[in-house]
Amino acid sequence: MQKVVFREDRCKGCELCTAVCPQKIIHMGEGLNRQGYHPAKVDDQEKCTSCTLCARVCPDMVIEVYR
Amino acid sequence: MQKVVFREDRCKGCELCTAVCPQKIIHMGEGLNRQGYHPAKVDDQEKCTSCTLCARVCPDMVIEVYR
Amino acid sequence: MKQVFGRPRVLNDVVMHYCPGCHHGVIHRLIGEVVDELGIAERTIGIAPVGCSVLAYNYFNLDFVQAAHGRAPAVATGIKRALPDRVVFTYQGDGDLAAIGTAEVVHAAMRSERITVVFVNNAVFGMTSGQMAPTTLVGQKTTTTPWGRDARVHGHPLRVAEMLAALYGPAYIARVSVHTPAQVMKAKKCLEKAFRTQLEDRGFSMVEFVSNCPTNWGLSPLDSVRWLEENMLKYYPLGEFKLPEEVA
Amino acid sequence: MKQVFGRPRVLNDVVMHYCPGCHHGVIHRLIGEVVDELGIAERTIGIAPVGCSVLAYNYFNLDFVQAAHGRAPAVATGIKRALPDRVVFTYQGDGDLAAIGTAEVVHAAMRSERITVVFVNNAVFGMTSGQMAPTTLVGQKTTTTPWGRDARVHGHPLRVAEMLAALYGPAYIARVSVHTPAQVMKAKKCLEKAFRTQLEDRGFSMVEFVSNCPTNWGLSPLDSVRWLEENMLKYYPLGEFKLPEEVA
Amino acid sequence: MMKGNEAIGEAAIVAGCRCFFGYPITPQNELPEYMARRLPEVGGVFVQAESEVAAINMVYGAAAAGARAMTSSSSPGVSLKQEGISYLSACELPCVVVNMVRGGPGLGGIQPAQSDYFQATRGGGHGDYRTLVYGAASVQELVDLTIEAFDAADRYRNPVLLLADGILGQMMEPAVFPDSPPLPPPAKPWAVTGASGRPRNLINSLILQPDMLEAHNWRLMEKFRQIEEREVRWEEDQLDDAELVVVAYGTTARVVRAALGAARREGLKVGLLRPITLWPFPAQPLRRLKRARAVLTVEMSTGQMVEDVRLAVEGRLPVQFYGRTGGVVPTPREVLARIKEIAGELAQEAGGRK
Amino acid sequence: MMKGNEAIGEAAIVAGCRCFFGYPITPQNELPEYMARRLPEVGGVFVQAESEVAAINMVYGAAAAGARAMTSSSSPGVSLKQEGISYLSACELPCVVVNMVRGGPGLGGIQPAQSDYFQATRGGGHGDYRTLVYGAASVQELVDLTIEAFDAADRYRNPVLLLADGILGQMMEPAVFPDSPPLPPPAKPWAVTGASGRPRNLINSLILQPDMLEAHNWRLMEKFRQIEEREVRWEEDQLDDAELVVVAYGTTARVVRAALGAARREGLKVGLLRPITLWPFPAQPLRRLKRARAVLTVEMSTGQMVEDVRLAVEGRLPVQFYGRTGGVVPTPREVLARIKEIAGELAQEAGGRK
Amino acid sequence: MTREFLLAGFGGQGVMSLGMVLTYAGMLEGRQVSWMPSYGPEQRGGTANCSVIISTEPIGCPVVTEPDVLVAMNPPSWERFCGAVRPGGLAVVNSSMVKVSRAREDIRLTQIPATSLAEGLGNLRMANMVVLGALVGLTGVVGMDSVKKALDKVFPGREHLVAANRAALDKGLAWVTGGAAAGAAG
Amino acid sequence: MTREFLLAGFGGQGVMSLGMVLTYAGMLEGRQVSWMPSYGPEQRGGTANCSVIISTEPIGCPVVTEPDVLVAMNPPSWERFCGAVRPGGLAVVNSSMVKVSRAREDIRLTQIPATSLAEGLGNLRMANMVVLGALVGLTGVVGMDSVKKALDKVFPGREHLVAANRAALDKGLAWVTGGAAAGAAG
Ligand SMILES: Cc1ncc(C[n+]2csc(CCOP(=O)(O)OP(=O)(O)O)c2C)c(N)n1
Ligand SMILES: Cc1ncc(C[n+]2csc(CCOP(=O)(O)OP(=O)(O)O)c2C)c(N)n1
Ligand code: SF4
Ligand code: SF4
Ligand code: SF4
Ligand code: SF4
Ligand code: SF4
Ligand code: SF4
Ligand SMILES: [Mg+2]
Ligand SMILES: [Mg+2]
Repeated sequence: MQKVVFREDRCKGCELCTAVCPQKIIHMGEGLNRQGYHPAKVDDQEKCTSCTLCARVCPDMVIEVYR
Repeated sequence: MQKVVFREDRCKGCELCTAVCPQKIIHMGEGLNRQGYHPAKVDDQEKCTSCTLCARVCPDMVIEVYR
Repeated sequence: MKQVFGRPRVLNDVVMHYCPGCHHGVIHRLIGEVVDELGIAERTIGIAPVGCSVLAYNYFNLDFVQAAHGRAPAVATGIKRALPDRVVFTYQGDGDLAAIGTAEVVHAAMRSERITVVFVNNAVFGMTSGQMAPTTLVGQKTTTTPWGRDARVHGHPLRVAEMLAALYGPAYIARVSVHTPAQVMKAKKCLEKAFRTQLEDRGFSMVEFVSNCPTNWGLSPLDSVRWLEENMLKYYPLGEFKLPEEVA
Repeated sequence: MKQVFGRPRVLNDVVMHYCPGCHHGVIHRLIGEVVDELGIAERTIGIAPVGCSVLAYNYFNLDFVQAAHGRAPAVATGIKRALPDRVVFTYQGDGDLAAIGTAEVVHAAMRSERITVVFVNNAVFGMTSGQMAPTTLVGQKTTTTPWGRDARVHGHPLRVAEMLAALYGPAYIARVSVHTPAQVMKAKKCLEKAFRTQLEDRGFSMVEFVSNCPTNWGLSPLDSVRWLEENMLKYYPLGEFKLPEEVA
Repeated sequence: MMKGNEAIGEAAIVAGCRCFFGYPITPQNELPEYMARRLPEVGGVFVQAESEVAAINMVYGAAAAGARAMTSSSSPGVSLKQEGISYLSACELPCVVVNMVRGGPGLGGIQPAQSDYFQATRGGGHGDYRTLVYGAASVQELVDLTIEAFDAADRYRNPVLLLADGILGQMMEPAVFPDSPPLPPPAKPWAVTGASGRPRNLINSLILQPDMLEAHNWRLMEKFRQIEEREVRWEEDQLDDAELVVVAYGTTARVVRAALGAARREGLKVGLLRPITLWPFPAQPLRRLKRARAVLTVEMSTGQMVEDVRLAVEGRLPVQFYGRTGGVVPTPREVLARIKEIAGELAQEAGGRK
Repeated sequence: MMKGNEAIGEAAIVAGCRCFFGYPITPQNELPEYMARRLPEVGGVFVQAESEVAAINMVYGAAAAGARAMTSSSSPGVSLKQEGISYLSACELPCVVVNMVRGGPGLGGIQPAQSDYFQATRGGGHGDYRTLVYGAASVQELVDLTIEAFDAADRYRNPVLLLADGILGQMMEPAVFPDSPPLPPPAKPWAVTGASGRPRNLINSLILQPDMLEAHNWRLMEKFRQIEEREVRWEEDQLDDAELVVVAYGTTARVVRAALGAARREGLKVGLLRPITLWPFPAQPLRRLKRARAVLTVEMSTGQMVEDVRLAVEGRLPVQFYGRTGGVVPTPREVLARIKEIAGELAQEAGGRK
Repeated sequence: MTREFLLAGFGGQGVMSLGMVLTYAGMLEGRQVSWMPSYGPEQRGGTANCSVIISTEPIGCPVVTEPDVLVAMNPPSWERFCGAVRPGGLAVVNSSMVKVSRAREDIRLTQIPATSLAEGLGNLRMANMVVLGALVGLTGVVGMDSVKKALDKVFPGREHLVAANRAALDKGLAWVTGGAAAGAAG
Repeated sequence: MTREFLLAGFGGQGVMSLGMVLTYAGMLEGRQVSWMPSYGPEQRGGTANCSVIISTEPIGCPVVTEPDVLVAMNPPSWERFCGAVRPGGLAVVNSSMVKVSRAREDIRLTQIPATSLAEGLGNLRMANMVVLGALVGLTGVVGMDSVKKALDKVFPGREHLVAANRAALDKGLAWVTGGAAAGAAG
């Protein structure tokens, strides 16, 4: 199950989320999304603690967090 | 000799000077001046100490003080 | 599993036009969360004057008024006086509130208008592409201070929270930032207090957000956050500058 | 015997239009004395915006500019920037400076414009016959507050000296009165400091005069002085709020 | 009997205005002062704004919230409201703006003038917009037109201007007040009142796409065309047989009317056209004149409305102008003299032709 | 080659302008930004004011002090300057005000428009005053007219407006700058510079006595009459044999000129009158047309200059109007279509008459 | 028939309410009326004046510049306006304060010691009503009944004031009609 | 003769300076020229475009809506403007980024892998000059000499940049004229 869901097409690739994740599991994807940005991603959902920090600093409401 | 000179036609009869004279020698005249006000007067020039207090509060620069 | 974080209900599910990493988006979300939590969406009216956030009306599912540059506090006064039981907030940039709109915000504060001002201080005119704002830091380069703001020529930046806190009128004044998750949480608390100040009829409330403008600062979003922390926060200390007196 | 007190040279020997007992006259004289004593008459430019003192230009034998209501600090900025070695002062009422002209004075202060603002706070719009000013005291009756200023509706009065002193920009801010000879002397000292601040290029200076308006207060001149002392001075404490830092 | 300024205030209250935002300026102070006393009595709101700019934007807010809202000022203060009026028109917000015109330009004086005609009728603000403009000539008409102004503002969702001057504002004349407005204020489903039980409302004039802004502008223009068609108002006085037609509004029209009596007594065929709406300007009566041989425009300005007169007659008749300005009110005697002069010229011409 | 906005700035510096006071607004930001960089290099002063109101009043101060001073803005910002412009004119202070007009009313858009024509030519501010208004149609003309504007402002001691739009402000075209203004700035013995060695000077527009204010106003009017007489400027393009005369200024005139070529190639007798001064409006060339049978006014507005065209032709010719607004720039193709339509009607008429 | 009045005096002399009562009286008699104060900073100078027009026709400009009737309550008013009275017109002067120096041949002049008469009634502030009473007698433009009714309009609910005013009106009327009425009032 | 260009791409792709160099070149050849960027908030979206007109006659409106020549440096530009090209006109597409899907029959289409070619020159940012070189070859509207002189105007004092730009221009020209010049440049 996904603890953090990134709506990739909404991401603007600002990287703000990557800097605040205590688990350091957020990285920027390779491809470009519809808006032309490299979207942020979490592959390693296991490691996510659902701490919501990433979602709190994301300016574009890309991230939903589940627990 | 006059220690305080009141330019009576400039006086607007506001009485501010009367309240500050430590010698209490300023009084309002009976007649009306050109502007239609009862002008302030000092008859008892002797008593005047040339302290300038009256002149300092007069808004209309009516009063000249000599020593 | 249940959702522990998501989009506030009152925000429309649309792409916002802000640049990548711009804090306007975070601040929008916080307003959304507070409005949701206070349950006031159906009686809240927002006012967006000119600035990058002029299109804010597209993002909030609230009655909204677009206002002339700087005049949002006057417009808010008109609305609030006509409809005293509604919740009225303005969303203003530093060009808008601290330059052309100085008189309007000072007087709304003086009158203790029961409105909430959300003030986004990014030290620059964002929408018009990066001119000096009253809040631009000394030394900061902008398109109208090509050699950096010079205190001798342009003066020292305006600290709005401090200035308004010097007045009798306002009930709640705080300065917050959203550059870390912890600050985001604090900011939300302050914003909620500001709205509560209005709801409890205690007077004028303002929350100043020390914000960023990666585009016109010429920095990446992450660098802009660092720059904000190292420069902006020194001159613009965070905190609560005025709290409503307890109602007797 | 020699004259120890008389009309300042720079003041024209004409009847002023002010009402009996109005402090505007005293304040004019103090400016005259300071300009005379500093020997700056030939390089001083005065600015009179709208208010009872709009005709001030008739009383000073100085280059003068009549300015739009509230805009004197902007006009002063234009003059001073064009002619930096001249001495520029504005003479503004509380309607002019604290209502319509709020933004202009705040920003001139912020920019540290090298100008001197003479601010005459008589708690009322004098010229237009007695409407509420931002500085009208709570409870004070005016033609637009027929039941007295109500803090809930109109807010608490604006303390301009305190507000501007909260800014970084201004170099000298003082509040004085001229309701006793002793205060007149103190006021003159402060006014001189304000002009010196400008002459020494230290920044923006303002002297707020707590003044009277017997006509619109509906009091005799003597009663107006008493009312000023008992009411105005409580809310508007006299003193120096900001002094120029010593130039290094 | 009531002062004109106060009569406007009472009429506004009759019309259901409960929000007034003002800033002092002579010669209209009695109006905000009246509202400061009266509005609280009827549950209304009076705010003395920090400036005219703030006042018009408070009106904008209150109008957006669905209230009948009003502001008043005099010439310099009205100049400061131009951006706001442009916004109100762009956002289709109804309101009433009173200008008790005084001598200008600049600070000028405080005596009566009509030199803000251009500003009022051509939109002193930016962009393609118009405002309905009434020019009143008596205290009673101030009452009637104030009530009508609120009505028209709501009908067209547009600001309406009421022009008068210090004479009309300060004078007392008998005036009758109706008990209620002729029509109840309409519902305003577009107003921002909190999006409760309906989709949210938006008041906005930012339209970045040129084609959409253009469509908006033409839609506004269509509304203005309707106003031109339906709202134009004037009064005629002995136009039928008039060889000389005098055009004048407001205070000036009162003066001309006084001169007219004297002229008629001397056998001169003179008539008066008194525009009541300044925009839309009553061109119609000038276009269908049959016996007129000349038009004389009298204004308290150096010549502003005379352009509208010229536009109306399109060269078919000579258009003369007589103006006093700076606060000087023309006397019936001067106007009569001018009328006689022109009548003389016309007679000579006619003689010459024979 | 230079952007229009920057070219205005450089031209102002050539003209001796050393004081610029501005406030950001699209689409004129390149001008204040240029001045912020350039003025300090030449010992001048750039101040970013706290608002447009403050900016025009800083101009007022600097102009009073004898400096060549300038401000610029775009439509909503220019509305805010109206009180100030009225004061400047009343006090006879020279200055240059640039309006890079954008779509309105209200906040509107930022694309090119000509919908502030009324405001500019009729005095959006209060009182009897006028301002010389230039409408530029190329970057070179922005340069030339800016220099001329300073000159005329000083000559008549009155504000001068320069109107253009975002296209002219943003575009680059070759432009040649003179080394110095044609005339040196005149001495200004009236300026407030400190009353040293002369009687004091006073800049003032408060005149409480109506008769004195009236005298002042008529004196100003006499000056404005002189401006009308001496300063009216226009460009004619193939008017001599034109049966259809198109009137257009600024960007629109460029578009019309492109259409004109095509129309002529199709044998249509069309000419262009391009007003360079919008006030005073060039009525003369329209009054002495010989072969014209119709006039077409093309504007980026819903119809403003067309009133001046009507005033000029006074009903002697039919006046048609073609307008785009809200930021839409008409294309040569649309204009050509309209020209053909009218030409068709004229031909039919002529046919019918035969 | 149009009668134009210019009423002038010091701020406290009540010329404004004099004008207002006169105007209301005209209105009560079914005439067209207007009342117009001078306004603006000239008030600050101390003198005040108002224009009243009573007419059978619609009223043009309410500002009276060439009065049929001038009331001058104090010296500056007389100085300023005596020349403006229409030839054949009437000037009523408060002779308690105004010494008429230059006389005009072409107007009627009535000197009435209004302030002294009012003083006699125990209230200096009634001088204005004394003059109004005189005006009724001198001009007949309105009847005394209407004037007395008008008082209620101008001072609604202030009974004692109305009574005092009525007495002053009678005194003024009596003074110009030759004492009979004055005796009656006494 | 009038040639209208519309040059579009991402913010960083240098379409503005492409246009400016082209415009200067036209000016140096004595033609009437204009350059006009799109402006306003649409810039924030990421794409930018500018209009260039080179003509023997005075230029009307500098905004090109129906270009004779379109340069599309990225996909959104192609999507947005391909339909606007005048029938018989030319579209030059940066095929490194744009996949041309819908083809138009009535225009000429040149696909040039400008980004890759620039990469080959060691500087991605030279893609714009590669395209300009190609335009010289394809349209002949201005000569390569003028273009190279124009470089000095647009980048005054930045010698190294000018050299790199020249190389890119040559590469673009060579690419469209069939490799000979490219060989010479290599
Ligand atoms: C009267 C007026 N003046 C100027 C402008 C142009 N303008 C639009 S937004 C803005 C300032 C934007 O800065 P800020 O308020 O700090 O908001 P930000 O974009 O930085 O969030 C200006 C000057 C305008 N729209 N109206
Ligand atoms: C734009 C504008 N608005 C309003 C006025 C009218 N006005 C003249 S003076 C004044 C206020 C006077 O009060 P203040 O500044 O306190 O001076 P005071 O007369 O009390 O000394 C006002 C509102 C004006 N002249 N111009
Ligand atoms: S919720 Fe916390 S742990 Fe999970 S990705 Fe976000 S920041 Fe990292
Ligand atoms: S903070 Fe949001 S927008 Fe920025 S990179 Fe992360 S998910 Fe994307
Ligand atoms: S100088 Fe002093 S003592 Fe003399 S009259 Fe004045 S206050 Fe009194
Ligand atoms: S203070 Fe001056 S004006 Fe007042 S009474 Fe004394 S002398 Fe006269
Ligand atoms: S310009 Fe600055 S403030 Fe505006 S959206 Fe972009 S980053 Fe945010
Ligand atoms: S009205 Fe008041 S402030 Fe004005 S002169 Fe009179 S007393 Fe002084
Ligand atoms: Mg900002
Ligand atoms: Mg005051």
